[in-house]
Amino acid sequence: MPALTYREAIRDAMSEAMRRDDDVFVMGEDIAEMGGSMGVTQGMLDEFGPDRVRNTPISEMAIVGAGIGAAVSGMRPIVEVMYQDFMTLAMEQLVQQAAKHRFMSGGQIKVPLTIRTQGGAGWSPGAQHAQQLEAWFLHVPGIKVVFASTPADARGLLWSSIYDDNPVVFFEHRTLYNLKGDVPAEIDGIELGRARVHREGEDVTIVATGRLVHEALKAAEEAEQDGISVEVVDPRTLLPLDEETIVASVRKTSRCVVAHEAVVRMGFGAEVAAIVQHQAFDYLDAPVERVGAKFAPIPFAPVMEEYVIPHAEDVLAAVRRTMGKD
Amino acid sequence: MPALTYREAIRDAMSEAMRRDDDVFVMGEDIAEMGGSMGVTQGMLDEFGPDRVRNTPISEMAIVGAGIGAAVSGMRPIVEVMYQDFMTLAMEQLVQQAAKHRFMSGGQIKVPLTIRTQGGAGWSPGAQHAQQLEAWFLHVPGIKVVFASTPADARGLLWSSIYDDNPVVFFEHRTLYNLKGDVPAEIDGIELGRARVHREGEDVTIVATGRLVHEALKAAEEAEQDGISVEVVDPRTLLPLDEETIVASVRKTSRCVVAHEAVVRMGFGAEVAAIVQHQAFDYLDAPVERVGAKFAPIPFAPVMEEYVIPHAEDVLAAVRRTMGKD
Amino acid sequence: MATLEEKGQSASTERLKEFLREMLLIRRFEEKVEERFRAGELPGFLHVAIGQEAVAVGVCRALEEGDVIASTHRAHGHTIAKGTHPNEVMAELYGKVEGTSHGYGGSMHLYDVERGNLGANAVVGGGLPGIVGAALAFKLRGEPRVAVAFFGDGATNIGTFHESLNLAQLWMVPAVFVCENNRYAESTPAKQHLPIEDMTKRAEAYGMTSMAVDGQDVEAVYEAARKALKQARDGRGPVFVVADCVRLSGHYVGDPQVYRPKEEILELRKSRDPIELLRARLELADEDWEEMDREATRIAEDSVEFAKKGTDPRPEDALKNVYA
Amino acid sequence: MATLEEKGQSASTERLKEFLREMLLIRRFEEKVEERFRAGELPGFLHVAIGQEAVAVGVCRALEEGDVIASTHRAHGHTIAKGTHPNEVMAELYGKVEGTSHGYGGSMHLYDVERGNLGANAVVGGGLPGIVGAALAFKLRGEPRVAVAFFGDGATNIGTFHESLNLAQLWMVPAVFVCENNRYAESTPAKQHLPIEDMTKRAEAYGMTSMAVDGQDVEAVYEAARKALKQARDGRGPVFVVADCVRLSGHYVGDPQVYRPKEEILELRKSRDPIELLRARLELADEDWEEMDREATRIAEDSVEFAKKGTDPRPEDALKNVYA
Ligand SMILES: Cc1ncc(C[n+]2csc(CCOP(=O)(O)OP(=O)(O)O)c2C)c(N)n1
Ligand SMILES: Cc1ncc(C[n+]2csc(CCOP(=O)(O)OP(=O)(O)O)c2C)c(N)n1
Ligand SMILES: [Mg+2]
Ligand SMILES: [Mg+2]
Repeated sequence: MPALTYREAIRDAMSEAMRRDDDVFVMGEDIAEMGGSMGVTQGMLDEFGPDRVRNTPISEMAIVGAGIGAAVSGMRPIVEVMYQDFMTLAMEQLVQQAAKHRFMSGGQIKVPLTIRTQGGAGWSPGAQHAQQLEAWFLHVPGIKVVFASTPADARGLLWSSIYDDNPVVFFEHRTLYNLKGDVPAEIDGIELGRARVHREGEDVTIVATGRLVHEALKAAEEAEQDGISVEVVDPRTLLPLDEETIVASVRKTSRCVVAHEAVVRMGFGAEVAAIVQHQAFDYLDAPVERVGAKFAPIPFAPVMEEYVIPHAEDVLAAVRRTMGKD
Repeated sequence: MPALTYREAIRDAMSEAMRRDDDVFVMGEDIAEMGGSMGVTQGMLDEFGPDRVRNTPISEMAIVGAGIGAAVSGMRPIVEVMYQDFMTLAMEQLVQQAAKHRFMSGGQIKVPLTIRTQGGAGWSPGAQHAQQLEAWFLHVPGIKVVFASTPADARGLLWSSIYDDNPVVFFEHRTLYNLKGDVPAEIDGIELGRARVHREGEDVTIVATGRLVHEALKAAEEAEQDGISVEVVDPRTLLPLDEETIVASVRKTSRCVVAHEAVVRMGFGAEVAAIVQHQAFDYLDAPVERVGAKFAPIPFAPVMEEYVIPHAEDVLAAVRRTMGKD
Repeated sequence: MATLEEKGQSASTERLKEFLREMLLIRRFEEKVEERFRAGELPGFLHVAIGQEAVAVGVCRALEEGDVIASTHRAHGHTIAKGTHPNEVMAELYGKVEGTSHGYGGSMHLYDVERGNLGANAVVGGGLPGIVGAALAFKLRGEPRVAVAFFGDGATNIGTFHESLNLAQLWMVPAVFVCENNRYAESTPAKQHLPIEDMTKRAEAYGMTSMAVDGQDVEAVYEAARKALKQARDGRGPVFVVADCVRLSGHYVGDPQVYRPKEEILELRKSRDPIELLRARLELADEDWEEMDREATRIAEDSVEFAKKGTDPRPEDALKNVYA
Repeated sequence: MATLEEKGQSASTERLKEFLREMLLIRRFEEKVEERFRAGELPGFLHVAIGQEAVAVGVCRALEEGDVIASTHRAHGHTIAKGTHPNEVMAELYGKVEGTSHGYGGSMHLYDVERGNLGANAVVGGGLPGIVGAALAFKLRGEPRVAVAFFGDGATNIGTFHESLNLAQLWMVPAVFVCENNRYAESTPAKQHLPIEDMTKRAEAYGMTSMAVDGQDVEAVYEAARKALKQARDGRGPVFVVADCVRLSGHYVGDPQVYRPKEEILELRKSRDPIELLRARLELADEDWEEMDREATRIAEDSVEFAKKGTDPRPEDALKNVYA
């Protein structure tokens, strides 16, 4: 098994798809010569040339929309939106167009478009470059939402996203790009809508996404010292959601913590809590606990930023609360 | 008590604020001569003139942003966004600017801006003119969110929104404009963050917003025929949320249904369910049930539209489920 | 599609008659729409393009096989001109399975992908970026196809317009942007939403070729569209076409137009109706005209009959077509 | 603020020396920023405006009391030129309570409302609509104030730019739009993001007055800004000012600029450094220059010392200032 960083894994999926398939191309701000603001597309201009690795003007709406038009016309574009905060500029095209074209046309059209974007706090980028907005897109029928937390998942899920016939918003977490991990020798898709159980346990289920998967795994290890056995589930695809795996896990453990970096209020955790309390009502020994950012924009000063975003210790505290140990 | 329609109540709040206070003005597409696409601002141009009742170009981003700049500079603008679907065009200004200015400036700035918008299905406007997006804004610290369901609430809450020093997104429901109801003789604010208990009951609490308040009230009456006593709570302000009233109600009734027109997945109901299962865990006799639009864009054909959006019977069915009667 | 055309030569009388026939069909169709809406038969809300038929017909007739369009909230004319049968359009307005979008779309979301209609759009400006993307796909694949966006003067104020034209010119994609300049955005007259008079200036910000044309003169529109399409197709860059035209009806069906002087409408109806203008110019014999009119009326009436006999979708079909 | 100025007369030598002093201060300040960032002391990411000091100083010196600005991700120069003490700016970069935004903002969110800085903005184009709104407030209240937006060439491609200029011109609000045209958007050279050469064309789409000015010549900038401000203040409409300038550093601090020929940078440093140009023009005696330089360096160093001695916010302060 070769080891790749999360960054390389993403690049690998794109490059391999572009080698195999002329219809795949990438566009975005500063993705060509510079290789993207996170270095994800580095080297791709040299391999594929400027027709297929396209620097764009600062026009988030138009580049997402051009991706839609190209997708509708038979291509499989990958559009990079530099920070997910800038998705706020492209919501109309994504929500009113990409998500609805197929439906409004009564099935005449498909939109095989992948939007890659990234974000996440923990390095003081400030309030306009750090929020996590994945929850919004779960409220939009017609879109799929992926959030990968490991190199292997990133590669496999991106592959599936590119070849999916629907618009997929693919979230990457800024702090994971240098994370190294094994990937299968042969690139292959990972079915969208299948969770990964990172670790099995008996007492508490943590459902975590993105960076928080790693914080959850740390918390799980610490909990083990206390004799609490924790299962960690990463849904990986937030829409469609593998409710079955999550609910089965909670039915087994009877406790649930859901953890993400996004603001708790109206975050993905709300949906998970709502599903779990519904599907596992008779199994729950404690309320579902939610872990996420406190209710504020992301502050600049590191001490405040640290305070706002969640860490392993917050996950651990939530786990302990579900065990009645706080 | 005079009776006003929901439309008149909203107009009354704006007009009265404009009479009392030069800093208040309204702008939006087609709000002047035409009086707004829903007729809400009818007659206001005549009373206040074109400086204070401003027709704008079709530039949702800029008009929301101009509202922000004017608010920061001491005005209290009211911006009408014709359909909430077009909020997708203004998300950057709302989420990156309005919601964060005060925070990013360390408290130097305030943004007393009101964004009025409306929407809602039930009359075949089609997929791009009918969705309910209030849930998105609850995920955005720095914004307040109001959704009024009666003339009295609309007037009082809009008054408070105009005079609130924060950006408020004020949702109106398309199908309620002709609803008539009593309002207090004297205009007065209704505190943002206070729920209204529309009807008291013992067995089930329905938390409902917008049009669904009225559907919930219908469902409650029908439930009564079956001997089920239903309490109906309208939070009215979704952010900040009157958790206390909701939780107290559920602790009393031990059952909860949450109902809105927006898509269930990741809708406001998810947040309510997550809160209720947490704060009333030991009181709940049944899982919180969610009622909302089925997972699809709003279809055009009336039979399909009818099927997708929720009605009193869906609320009633949910009530019965919580009672173990389905 | 313009298969008969001889390049570089202006439209023959025969062709102009065809144009007239088609414009008249659109007119009679939309009059039916107004009538049926008033009768309470049509759900939702509707926008007719009465007065603007020459733009739809002039542009669409200049298209070649494989070219695509994106339309707007005012979509019936474009859709019929692009080749969708009136029956299918009317059935869509009635929300029937036989409709061009099978009842999922409605008046503002007419799609007919097989005939190159990538969709009408109820978001002002919403269709433009997609047209740039379609044109990019054609360019990347080396296909001699052009993508055309229709939109109004009001749409030139939205950011999407700016970003789309900029991108199209920057990448020199084969796109044509057709602005139907009826000098109203809903109730708002141009002087309240546009700081300029000469709309071709909008293209200067991108260095894009622009053309102004009398949108009430179908032949002029056709000629301009042909030129624009040729430039785009030849790889010489996109073109912005401003067609000055008039909206002879309200913004939406039922619009009392309180914001517009009655005389303005009457005057425009008298002097600027593109169908009357062409009819006069062709010096059509009354009986030819009447036959043409009868035919158009019949097709429009048939479409209503067809639509009414159509099948309602099943309620649960609403959950189909959310994903591919 | 330009209180000394005599209307209609070009900047005196004395004033030019002041400009030089201020430009040099910004330069030394930003060099410190680069140094302290490389030393690992500054969190987040930073953009310096080295090479563009003449625009910040030329424009801000032409402002009058009560005028306001909105800045960009590249905000230190504008902020200092608008009157915020370097100590407060540096303290903000260190995330301290003494910072101009009390540690909530950081480099890309410098606000100083008291001094008319309505905020730097990390969203390209994000500050423009707010400036239109501020100008509208001034106009509605009849105040003789002007609102000024700074932004880059890259920002002219975003829809927000288009909508803002359109609205400003339509409503004739007292706004001035200053485009710092350094011909790069991050790594992307103008030819890859702009389909036009002459940026003043961007204003033609709105019929807005535009001016081009050499952004490396502080006097020229100052004069253009004065003219623009006067037009806006007098109610004769907003102005678009294109200042051609050069970015002598990377896009962000630490940018290896792989996308840019080394010679280009070296050449620009030699020939287009606005500080060197002004110094030469003023024929400053070496000792005068050195004194000026020592003073600027000292202020920059002091700011670091001030910042380092600053107070860290308390973690839980993060939950303040979310609402008023
Ligand atoms: C983004 C957006 N804002 C507002 C509307 C509401 N609306 C529908 S049509 C229209 C006017 C459009 O004017 P124009 O582009 O000139 O087209 P016309 O109606 O004249 O054909 C408006 C404001 C919309 N559909 N989309
Ligand atoms: C809407 C948006 N898209 C992308 C970015 C990332 N970004 C930051 S600065 C920049 C380049 C801006 O170029 P320009 O406007 O010319 O300003 P300059 O950096 O040259 O001063 C980009 C792409 C952003 N901050 N905001
Ligand atoms: Mg128009
Ligand atoms: Mg630049």
